[in-house]
Amino acid sequence: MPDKRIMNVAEAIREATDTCMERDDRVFLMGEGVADPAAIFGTTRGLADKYGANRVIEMPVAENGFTGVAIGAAMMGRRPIIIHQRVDFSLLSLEQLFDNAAKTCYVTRGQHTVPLVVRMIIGRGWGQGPAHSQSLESIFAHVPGLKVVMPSSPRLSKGMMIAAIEDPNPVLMLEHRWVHYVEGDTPEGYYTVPLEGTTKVRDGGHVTIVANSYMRYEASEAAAALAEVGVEVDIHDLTVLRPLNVDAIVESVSKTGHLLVVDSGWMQHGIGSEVITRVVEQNLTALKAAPRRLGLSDHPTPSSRELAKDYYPRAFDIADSVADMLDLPDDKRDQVTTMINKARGSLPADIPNPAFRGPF
Amino acid sequence: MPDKRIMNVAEAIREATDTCMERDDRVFLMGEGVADPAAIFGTTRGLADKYGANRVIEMPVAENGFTGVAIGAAMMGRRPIIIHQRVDFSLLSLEQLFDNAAKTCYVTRGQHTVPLVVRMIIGRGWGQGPAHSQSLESIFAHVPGLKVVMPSSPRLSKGMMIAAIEDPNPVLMLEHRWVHYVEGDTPEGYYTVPLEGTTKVRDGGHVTIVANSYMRYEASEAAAALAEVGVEVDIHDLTVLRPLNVDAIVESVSKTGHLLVVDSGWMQHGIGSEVITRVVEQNLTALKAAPRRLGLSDHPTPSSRELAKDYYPRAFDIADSVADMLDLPDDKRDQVTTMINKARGSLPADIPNPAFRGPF
Amino acid sequence: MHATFPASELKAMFQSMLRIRLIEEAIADKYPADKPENQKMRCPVHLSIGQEAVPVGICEELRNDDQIGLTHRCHAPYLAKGGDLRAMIAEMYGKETGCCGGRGGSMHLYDDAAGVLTSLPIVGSVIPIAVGAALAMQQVGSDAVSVSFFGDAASEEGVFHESMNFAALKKLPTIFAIENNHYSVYTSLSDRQPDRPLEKMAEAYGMPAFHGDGNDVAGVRIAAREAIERARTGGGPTLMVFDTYRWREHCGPNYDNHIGYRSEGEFQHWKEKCPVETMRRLLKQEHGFGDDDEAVMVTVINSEIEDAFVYAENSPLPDAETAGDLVYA
Amino acid sequence: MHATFPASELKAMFQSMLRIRLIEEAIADKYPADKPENQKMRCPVHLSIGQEAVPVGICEELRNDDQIGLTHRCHAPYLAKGGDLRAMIAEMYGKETGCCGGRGGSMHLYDDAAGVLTSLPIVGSVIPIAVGAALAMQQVGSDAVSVSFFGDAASEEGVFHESMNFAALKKLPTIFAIENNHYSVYTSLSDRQPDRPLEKMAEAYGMPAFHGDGNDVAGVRIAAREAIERARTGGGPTLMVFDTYRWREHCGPNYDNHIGYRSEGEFQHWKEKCPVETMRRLLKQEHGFGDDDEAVMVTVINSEIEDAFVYAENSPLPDAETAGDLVYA
Ligand SMILES: Cc1ncc(C[n+]2csc(CCOP(=O)(O)OP(=O)(O)O)c2C)c(N)n1
Ligand SMILES: Cc1ncc(C[n+]2csc(CCOP(=O)(O)OP(=O)(O)O)c2C)c(N)n1
Ligand SMILES: [Mg+2]
Ligand SMILES: [Mg+2]
Repeated sequence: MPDKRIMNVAEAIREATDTCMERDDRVFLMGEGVADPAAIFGTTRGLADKYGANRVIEMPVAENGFTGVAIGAAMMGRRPIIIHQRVDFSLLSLEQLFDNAAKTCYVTRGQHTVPLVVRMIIGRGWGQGPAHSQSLESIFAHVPGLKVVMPSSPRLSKGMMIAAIEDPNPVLMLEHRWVHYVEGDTPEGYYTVPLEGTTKVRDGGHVTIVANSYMRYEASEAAAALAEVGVEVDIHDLTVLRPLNVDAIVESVSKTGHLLVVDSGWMQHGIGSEVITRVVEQNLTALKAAPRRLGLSDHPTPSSRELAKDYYPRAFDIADSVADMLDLPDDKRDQVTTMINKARGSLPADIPNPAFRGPF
Repeated sequence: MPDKRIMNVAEAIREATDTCMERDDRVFLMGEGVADPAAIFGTTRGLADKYGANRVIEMPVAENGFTGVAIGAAMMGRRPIIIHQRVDFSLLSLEQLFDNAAKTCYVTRGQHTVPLVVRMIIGRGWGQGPAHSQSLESIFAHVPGLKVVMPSSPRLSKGMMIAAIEDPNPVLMLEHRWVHYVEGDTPEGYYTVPLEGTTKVRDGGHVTIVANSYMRYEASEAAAALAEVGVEVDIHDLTVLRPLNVDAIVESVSKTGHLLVVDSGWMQHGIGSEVITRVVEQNLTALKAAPRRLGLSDHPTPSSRELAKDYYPRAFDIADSVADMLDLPDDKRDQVTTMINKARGSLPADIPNPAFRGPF
Repeated sequence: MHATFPASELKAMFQSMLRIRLIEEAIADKYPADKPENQKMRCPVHLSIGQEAVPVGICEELRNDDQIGLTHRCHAPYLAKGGDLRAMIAEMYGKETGCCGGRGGSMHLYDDAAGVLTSLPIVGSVIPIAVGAALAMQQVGSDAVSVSFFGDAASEEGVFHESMNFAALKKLPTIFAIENNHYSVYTSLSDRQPDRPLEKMAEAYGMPAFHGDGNDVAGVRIAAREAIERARTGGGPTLMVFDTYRWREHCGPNYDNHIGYRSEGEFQHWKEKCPVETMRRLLKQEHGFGDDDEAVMVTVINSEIEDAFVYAENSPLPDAETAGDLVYA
Repeated sequence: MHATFPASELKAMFQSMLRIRLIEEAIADKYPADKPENQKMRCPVHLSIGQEAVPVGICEELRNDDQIGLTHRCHAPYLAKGGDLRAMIAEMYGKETGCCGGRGGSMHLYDDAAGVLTSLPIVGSVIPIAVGAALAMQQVGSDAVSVSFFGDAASEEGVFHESMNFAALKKLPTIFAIENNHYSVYTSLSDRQPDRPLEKMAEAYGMPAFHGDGNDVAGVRIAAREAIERARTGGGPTLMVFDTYRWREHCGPNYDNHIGYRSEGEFQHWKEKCPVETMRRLLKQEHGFGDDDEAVMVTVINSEIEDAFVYAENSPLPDAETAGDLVYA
């Protein structure tokens, strides 16, 4: 077996971009900070030097305008990649995305396409506060004509980023800021991961958990602890929100009879409601108990670490929900909580891992 | 019994606005066309003459900017009402709405409020095409801090409009263009309808239908036809999408065991998925068959009447879904279809009623 | 007057304007019906009658590979740039043979062969799209240019300013062409913008600007030539503002001076400047263009129009089964 | 020089700038920690060190009922307008006693008593909010004014232009104050905007504009006085552009000239224009302001700072149970 190539998600995205820019000179980057020393959390590091200012274009702070510019260039056959350091900034550009990016292929019956990638980073922690921490994936996934992906590991991120760049359609890629820190084995060179379906990341027969983006890791923490008390969890990482394919989830629920969806965004009209609805539409009788969902508390993100404590679903909450569904006895619940606590160490909830340096 | 006061929804909204402007001189209107001869489909008719250009303010075509202006004025204690002739235009203003309108009360712990009303009209029919016919209610309803309402009758529209204007929170009111034509008895003078809960519009024990806005009328057409073959439908008009209260729906489903949700927007992350999920979370076992949803086909709105034919859920589709859920025999299905056809007459699907004059 | 253009060119401009006028008058004639359900063009139409000189003057200077981006009021520039008439009329009829196969309606015209990149009905939305097309041209090293045509109200949208800033910064080969017809639907310019020349907006970016008579097709063309030449040779963008007037209602086939948002007098004042009539007079007075010459021209145009409507009427509606196709490429 | 202001006023301006400087230096000192989890201010901070003259010069001319709207870089104008120091520091500590009870963090400062309407971290977002406040003032017949403070990059957002157009159209009592520190994070102005004076953007709306030295607090104040007077008396809005420089990193407490986006030389060039130092020199050379006078001033300020940090540290964190309260009024 060859050596592992360990890198984090930020590096994997960088490598994917580099790979595509090398292979296809129509690919270019644009955004605020793409060529600056911070290089979008390292994800564009070195690319400005390597490809020059014409392909790594520092943009004025004008999100609606430059999204339109990218769409226009894409319609002319270029392959732009836009980056927003926070998904929140894209709120200024939704008219362009929902109308011109999403509908051009349809309106022209495929004569014009918009091969655009929009990378958007979801902020979390460190007191970012209400306008720098939203997780708006379900809003994008509402709109036919857009593709929406949320890769969670280096391997997936690199492969899906390459697939996104090569896709003739507009692909919105949401990257959770804490996922950027996640390390893992990453294949070398060119490869793609299809922009469809879910990714199974843990196998178990008692409960099906569907989680997106960073929530996958909270779910895995919970699952590891639950396993200690004999509860085996199937975890499906919802990497592609549109086009949405829930086949593997439905199959899993047919086996487990229990479904929990853990959303990185707000719950009303979120991932949870969509996945649960599809499952009950397709196989209502498989459910042995009411399905559940977790997500952000139904209020804006508070800045203070104390207020944010219970705002995000954490391994504890996930384990609790599973315990409720399976009616686990108190001693097992306690055991699970202890396990999770041990695994996490004493790190506060607003910091992803010990390597983290604020403020971003 | 006093005489009925019959008016249509457009007139009811006008009357509500007039009532509030008379009672409270902080209330003012702003938007493109509020003071023009078309008067926003008649909904602002006469108000510019009565209250003057300082309270019925014609705006430049700059939706993001004037939404911010309204929010700023609202924070200073004024009571602005914004109007967009198409909900699509509001896409330019989502940053202001999602961040500043939705979060100010929260961030300031109630010290600042944003008593703003945003009226947005959903286009349909007459070939309006992809960018003038979106129905984006579930996107707004995703965001805590906003209230989202969709009144469907003159009585509800007037009462909810007055309640919205008096509400200290930002209230987004989506008006379906075809609902503007709906006539009904409307109370005189000042009254409010609370911005919470659903409105039951038909009573029946076999199936629960939840429909929003114009879909209520398609559902009612279907229900009338279904009644002829002995199927009794409970119809709940989802007039308030946020804060969402599904108590009456859950109760109805406990009785009927069957749930169909008819959405005026796209289905992924739409009304249907949210309502179905809440119902199964709260009372899974009540369901005798898989719940269903209807909504726009998962593509942009085509302009051509032929292509738009099957795009919108219609009474036929609703009746079909009910028939499927209840496993109705073919003869009864045929009877229902015949009934609906008879009731509708020969009007094409892109025209709301014989009084309609295009192009708007 | 206009010594720059030989008679043949003047005639070509006249022909183009007249053709657009007659086409739009034909649309206006055929648009209404006794009952809505009998109506055949069942989509909004925004006519440019009275505004023909700007698109014609500019498009006469454009090459096929130059791209134009349009708004809801797109018929005239689409035609001036060489957009297919049949495909346009068929699109209004919602037919399979329309340029969008009926999916877009009158506000989404495009024609790849003619360099009509797109038309977009959201005010201001097309402006950055055209700038993006110019960026693409610059990136591939082409000397083609892009032009966005839009109205006075579109200049109120922030995205116009964002687009100007970026185009000026990168010296992109693009032209912002404002057809200032002084109204946004029923609202006059003076109710929406402070009183100062619109072209001042270009100075905000150090961008060259031009302001001219939108009824003088030759003047438009001379100015466009200069701006296009500058764009082609790396001199960057230009803002062009042309004063003009929409004769009929904002959306639809009728006149609407009686409803009170503008006066019959104002309309008559502008109608006297009719770009088609002005050019007709010039041709007849100074270039020996006779009534019979015009009659021949009209005959040709009318038969083309007749053909397009017959084509549209006879074309099939798209198959409802295909309504969900090609949401994705 | 600056004969307009008596020594007492100059001292007041100096005191206000010095106070802001010392407060922000204290934040910068206390912000870092050995380990992130030990850090007490766990939110982004955007310091105005080097930029104090603009907010002080303007706010000295404002009344209590005048409203200011701010961005992410809000500490200095918040303080200059009289915002509560304790509530600001406590907010950075995420405490219950913060102006937002910890909900907003450093980018959401406001203080009703002082007329600090709001601070908003989305670039450009506050500009129409401040215009809306001015509309409210005009509607109620008050002669109060609003001022939006924002950076050079915010002028690239379309909403700025939409806001200027509306304010100019309605002659609203508002001032657009650009603190041009020549950077957006690490990107220089010249990479984002064409080379022309920023104040040209006002001419696009026929709006009076002023461009001045953002390190000359007295000059800022004189210009502000004129603009505010115009606004109060129905003369409408003004755009004011001030050249200045951010000494430390965009976000955070450190210097970052070494990382390559700007040069140490450029920094030194601007540092020499330090608004605090310039005023200190003037006071000492021409107004008999002694080292001991300054020492007294510093002592007072430092004890206020000390008090505010102790207050913040000793204040309780908000109760996690209340995190969901008051989403709606
Ligand atoms: C963003 C947006 N706001 C409002 C509208 C509604 N609308 C359609 S055309 C129009 C008038 C535009 O005026 P102008 O740009 O001057 O073009 P004209 O119609 O005069 O040619 C308006 C307000 C829209 N389509 N998009
Ligand atoms: C709409 C939006 N885009 C991007 C950002 C990220 N951002 C935060 S501050 C900043 C720089 C703003 O520069 P400027 O307006 O000049 O203010 P300065 O920081 O220099 O004071 C940027 C780009 C944001 N907060 N909002
Ligand atoms: Mg116009
Ligand atoms: Mg700056």
